[in-house]
Amino acid sequence: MKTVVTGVVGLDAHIVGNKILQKAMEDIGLKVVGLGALTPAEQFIKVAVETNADAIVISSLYGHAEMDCQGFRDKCLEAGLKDIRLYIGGMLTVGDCDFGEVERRFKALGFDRVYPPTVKIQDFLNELKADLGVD
Amino acid sequence: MKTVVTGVVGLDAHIVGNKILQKAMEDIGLKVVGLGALTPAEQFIKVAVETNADAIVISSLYGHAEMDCQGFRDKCLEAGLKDIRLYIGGMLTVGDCDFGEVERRFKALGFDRVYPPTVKIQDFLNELKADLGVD
Amino acid sequence: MLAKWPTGGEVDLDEAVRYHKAMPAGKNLALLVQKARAAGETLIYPRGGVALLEDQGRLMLGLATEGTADFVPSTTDSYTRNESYERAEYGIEKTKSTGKSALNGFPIVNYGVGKCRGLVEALKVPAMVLPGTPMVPLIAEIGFAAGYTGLLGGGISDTIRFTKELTPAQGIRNYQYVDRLVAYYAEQGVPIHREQTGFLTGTLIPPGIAIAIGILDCLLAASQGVRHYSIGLGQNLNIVQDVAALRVLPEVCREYLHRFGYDDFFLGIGSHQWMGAFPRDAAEAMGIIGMGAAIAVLGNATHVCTKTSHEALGVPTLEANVAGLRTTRKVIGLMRRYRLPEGPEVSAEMAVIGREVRSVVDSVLAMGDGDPGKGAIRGLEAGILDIPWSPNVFVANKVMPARDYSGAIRYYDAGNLPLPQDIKDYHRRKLEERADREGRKVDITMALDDVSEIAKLLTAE
Amino acid sequence: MLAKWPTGGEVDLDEAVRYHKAMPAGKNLALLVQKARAAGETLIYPRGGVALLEDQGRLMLGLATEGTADFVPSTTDSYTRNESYERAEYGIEKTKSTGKSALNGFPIVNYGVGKCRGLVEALKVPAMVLPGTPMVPLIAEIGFAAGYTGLLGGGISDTIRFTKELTPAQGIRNYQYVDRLVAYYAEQGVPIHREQTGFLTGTLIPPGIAIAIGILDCLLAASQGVRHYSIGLGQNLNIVQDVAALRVLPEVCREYLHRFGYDDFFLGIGSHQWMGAFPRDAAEAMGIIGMGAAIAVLGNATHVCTKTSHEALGVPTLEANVAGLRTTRKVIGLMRRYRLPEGPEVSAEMAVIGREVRSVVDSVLAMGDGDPGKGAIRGLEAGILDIPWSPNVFVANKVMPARDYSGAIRYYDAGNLPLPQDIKDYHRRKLEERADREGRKVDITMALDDVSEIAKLLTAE
Ligand code: B12
Ligand code: B12
Repeated sequence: MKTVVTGVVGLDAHIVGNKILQKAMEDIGLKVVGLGALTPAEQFIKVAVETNADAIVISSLYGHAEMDCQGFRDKCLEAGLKDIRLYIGGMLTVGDCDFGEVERRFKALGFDRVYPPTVKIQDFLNELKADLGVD
Repeated sequence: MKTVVTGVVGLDAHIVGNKILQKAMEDIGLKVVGLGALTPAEQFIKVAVETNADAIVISSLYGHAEMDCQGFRDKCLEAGLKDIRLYIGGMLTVGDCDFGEVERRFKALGFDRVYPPTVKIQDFLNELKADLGVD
Repeated sequence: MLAKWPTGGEVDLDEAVRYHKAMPAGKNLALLVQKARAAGETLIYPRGGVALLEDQGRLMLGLATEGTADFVPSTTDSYTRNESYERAEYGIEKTKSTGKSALNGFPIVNYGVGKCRGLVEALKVPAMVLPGTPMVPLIAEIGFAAGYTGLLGGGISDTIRFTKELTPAQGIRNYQYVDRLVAYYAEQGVPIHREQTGFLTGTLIPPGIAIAIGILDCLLAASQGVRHYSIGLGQNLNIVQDVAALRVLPEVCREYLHRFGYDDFFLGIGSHQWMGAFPRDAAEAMGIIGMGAAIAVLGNATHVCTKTSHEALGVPTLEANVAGLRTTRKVIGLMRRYRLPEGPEVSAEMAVIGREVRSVVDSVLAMGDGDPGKGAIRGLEAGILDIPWSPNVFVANKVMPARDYSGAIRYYDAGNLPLPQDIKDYHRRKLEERADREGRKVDITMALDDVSEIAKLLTAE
Repeated sequence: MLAKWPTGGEVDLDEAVRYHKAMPAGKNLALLVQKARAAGETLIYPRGGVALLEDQGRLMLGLATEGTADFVPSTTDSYTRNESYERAEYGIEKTKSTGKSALNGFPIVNYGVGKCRGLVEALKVPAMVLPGTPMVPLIAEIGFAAGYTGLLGGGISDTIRFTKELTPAQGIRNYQYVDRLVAYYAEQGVPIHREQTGFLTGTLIPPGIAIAIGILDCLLAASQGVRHYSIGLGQNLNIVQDVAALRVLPEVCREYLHRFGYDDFFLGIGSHQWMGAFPRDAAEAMGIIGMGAAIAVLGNATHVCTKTSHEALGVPTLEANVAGLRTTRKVIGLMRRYRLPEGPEVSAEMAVIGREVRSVVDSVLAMGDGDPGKGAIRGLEAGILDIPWSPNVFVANKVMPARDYSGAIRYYDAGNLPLPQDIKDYHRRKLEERADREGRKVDITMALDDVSEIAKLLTAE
């Protein structure tokens, strides 16, 4: 059984979408560790190490994601998370931005996949399953 | 007492604004001959000749003014109206257009002054009075 | 009639009936409207017409898909409305050469049956002709033959709101032609939706007048065999009065239909978003549109005709029209079929409007020896039937409305309308109450200011 | 408190009082709100905050002039809300270097009293602080000293809707600080408008819960000496229920104020346009906004907080914010102070909400031995005080709402709320009625689907 750590990063209180996402991931048989809202970036990494997680799935709605996730992949590597897959989605900037540009910036921070708020949950789940090798 | 012929040109039924204009012109002491809505361009000229008018004040709202007023100044001249002053105002094109462009086109048809629908009636009256030499 | 322009020759009535019968039932407007009324739904449709055929196709399709319109319009241009088909042709050419629409609507006659069928066939929803004129027979013949299943207009109403020198008698005759045509289609098994234009000149029309004329137009259509008809009232943007009007309308209309023996009759209620002058600011316009959607639902209208944020700027773009539709549909959805509860205010207003309507209609019928057509013609002559801001020389044009303090429309001048004295006094009192509160007098400036009140921007331009 | 960031040192309370006294009376929000309530007017204000001082100045001025807002906001950013002033400073720098706002609000603490006075002085209307956090004392000190005359927030409500690990006890203490400060200003002759955030997590909050928490926050403020207070409810976009809630609120709140001996108390009613997820389409969003304006007037709210067509896209531009305001004001104008008549539907809903509120508040007070603060803390622990979608670990988070067929909010799960059994049954029946009509079951998907229902586009994206 694959393990996923999820939550809302930084000082972001927007919990609704992430809770729905968490339920959807549980429904396809993943073990999901939900950290809730207002979760520091470091906390995701700490728990991922503890649970030997396969993926970290981050939500951010309030617009500060980029500042909150500075050097996220590097910190994962430092913590010894070599193969962990990183996902982030939601409203990742303050104000509306061209999504291509947003994706580029978060990939530069080390995320494997970046999603706009309009993504269909099913599409995300399909990609997640494929990436983790579950069906 | 100066005489003004006014009405709505062409096949245009929008009478409200022109009626209000008519009343405003009467209130400043002009003799106003009101032809109402749906008045052919030729009719303005005919009545202006008959009443020895000093000005023709045309409204058009429905967007067809340019087609309705083809050669208006020429027709005035043909009818012997040499010094008549010509005014037109309202929504002179179909859809919203740059007013500078609209003004240019109607001046080319021989109108002395061209007004957008947002004109303050008082501003028009002031210019009309100045043009006709009344106070 | 069909000889007025070459495309008239394309009309073959029997073939047209067969054509309609082969159309999917979902594209018949009469059936759609009946279903909606039964289900308590509120349908939406916009106005819309442009000079070129391809553009009109894109417009109609876009209004249906992006705009989510339940049915889509073809509003004719002002030349077509006045049978100036040569000038319409010139407008088409001019549009082609300049690339900018030179016509304020769609010249349906110039394109004719064949080309217009293409427009209707491209749709999944019904299409309706909005002629906006009493010179309507050729437009109707072509429109119906092309697969349109609805037509907006009335013999009395369109003559007095659109024309200058046409006699009401002629206007009525023209619509009798259309209504007989509709009855013929219906007899052949093709129901067609007729809607009447009770919004008239769109400028502060007192509901009593609008409904009275609506009922007379309705009786005229019924006498030609029409059995499916809607009356369309303009919104004055006063919840109590607008809702009261939408409620009185079917009550009183049914009374007269019954009196004339038309009991098996489908009556729909159209509500037209504010038809008077709009503010130029898009956000303010959207407020009027949203409010209009709510009023239609509160008053249980069958369908609502939408406006756009471009209203004060000129013929709207497709995008603006789509936005007006989507705002309207969103609000209708949020209203979830909620109707205004009938409190004392609505009841009182309904009583006033009902008595006005009956006074006018009864007087008109009496004048016409029981015949609504004759009565309307004589009534207009006598001014007992009258509307504000008519361009028509056969209309007395003495009635002048103004708003009271609550925003309801009152008679500043009731002209020769045969209203009961206590009702005239009531209107007067309401205007005086407003004058008191505003520290002004009841005079003509009040009535004239009100024409532009809704259009006045929140901030100076 | 003032030592948490250097700008705290700028606050000099006596000087601040003198500063307020020298301000024009028209810029005092408490006075403005009282006048509006007395006159039956509905005031409007938006949210709004950006990273840079000059931009914030432009924003506030534009909202007041172009937007016609009656008063203007300074919404803080999420770092300021969490006392991360260094990160806010970094956000300011980042904004300066990239030219794109890196903060989701205005870092009021980082700018401090002097600079913020410049913002307030440039206005002709009052300004209000929207801290959006229970870590509020420093924000309040600086805001009031800078000339702001209003502050939005509550000790219970902001702790449970915004924070994760803060105890309700600490959140309440923080707001007691603010409320004492407000009382101090008032004693010195400077009235300050306090508004509470009853809209909570903005996501289908049942009105009974919102009002109960509003009343508890209000009693807490009153006990600190506050005598001018508004409770702000979120709209759920159901006319009957929203209006019923806006009407029950002052009735029941006054009962409790009276019981505690606070009879000389100004109580305002705030109405917040839909706080949940918005559709991305601007036209649909405008429909929600227009409807929200109407609801506020129908329910006699004192002021309404507006949303924008950018809600689903990100922090709105000035233009979008202006549009939301203008649509709202236009509709308020068109409503002409019309209140929904009190039919049986509204009365029934009021009775239900009223009983819910009294059950919850009475149980909480009983648990706190009569003390609303103690009661709230113990009540949250026991789950007899609970809200949906709270991020806070001290909240039971068992309550889960869903809509009934009419769109009213019902309890899918009432958790441990101490509601009378017949009321729980009533809610359940209403959900089952919906399930029947929709041919589905009452299950968690119903509740979860409803979270996004209003945001769902009319046409697939
Ligand atoms: C009311 C109205 C109607 C009423 C008219 C009633 C009547 N008897 O007058 C009805 C419902 C019948 C109607 C019909 C139509 N209308 Co119409 N109508 C309007 C509306 C909503 C308000 C016009 C009005 O009365 N304004 C109030 C008065 C006080 O203002 P005004 O007319 O602008 O006049 C002022 C100024 O323009 C200026 N002014 C006017 N003339 C002059 C002249 C001079 C010299 C000066 C200085 C100033 C000046 O001063 C006036 C007083 O302040 C406008 C849109 C709007 N503005 O919101 C559309 C509008 C004018 N109509 C339009 C159209 C296309 C039509 C129709 C073809 C079809 C339709 N839309 O369904 C038919 C046309 C019928 C025909 N044959 O003409 C279009 C015109 C399109 C364009 N120009 O691009 C408009 C703009 C709507 C739109 N956006 O599509 N309409
Ligand atoms: C509800 C709401 C709130 C509630 C939150 C309640 C709660 N406990 O969650 C309250 C009222 C408390 C709130 C507060 C604030 N909010 Co807020 N809020 C919203 C709102 C209206 C809806 C969010 C929501 O619940 N949507 C419903 C859920 C189901 O959708 P979702 O969150 O988008 O999640 C879905 C997708 O994004 C996606 N997704 C999310 N994460 C991930 C991750 C992955 C990997 C994938 C694949 C997909 C994915 O899937 C989810 C499920 O479908 C949005 C605007 C909007 N969208 O309409 C603003 C919004 C998010 N808020 C905003 C802001 C700024 C704030 C505040 C700072 C202040 C304010 N506006 O007053 C505070 C912040 C508090 C804090 N410290 O974080 C901004 C963010 C600005 C930006 N990014 O540019 C928004 C966009 C509003 C706006 N236009 O200004 N808010």
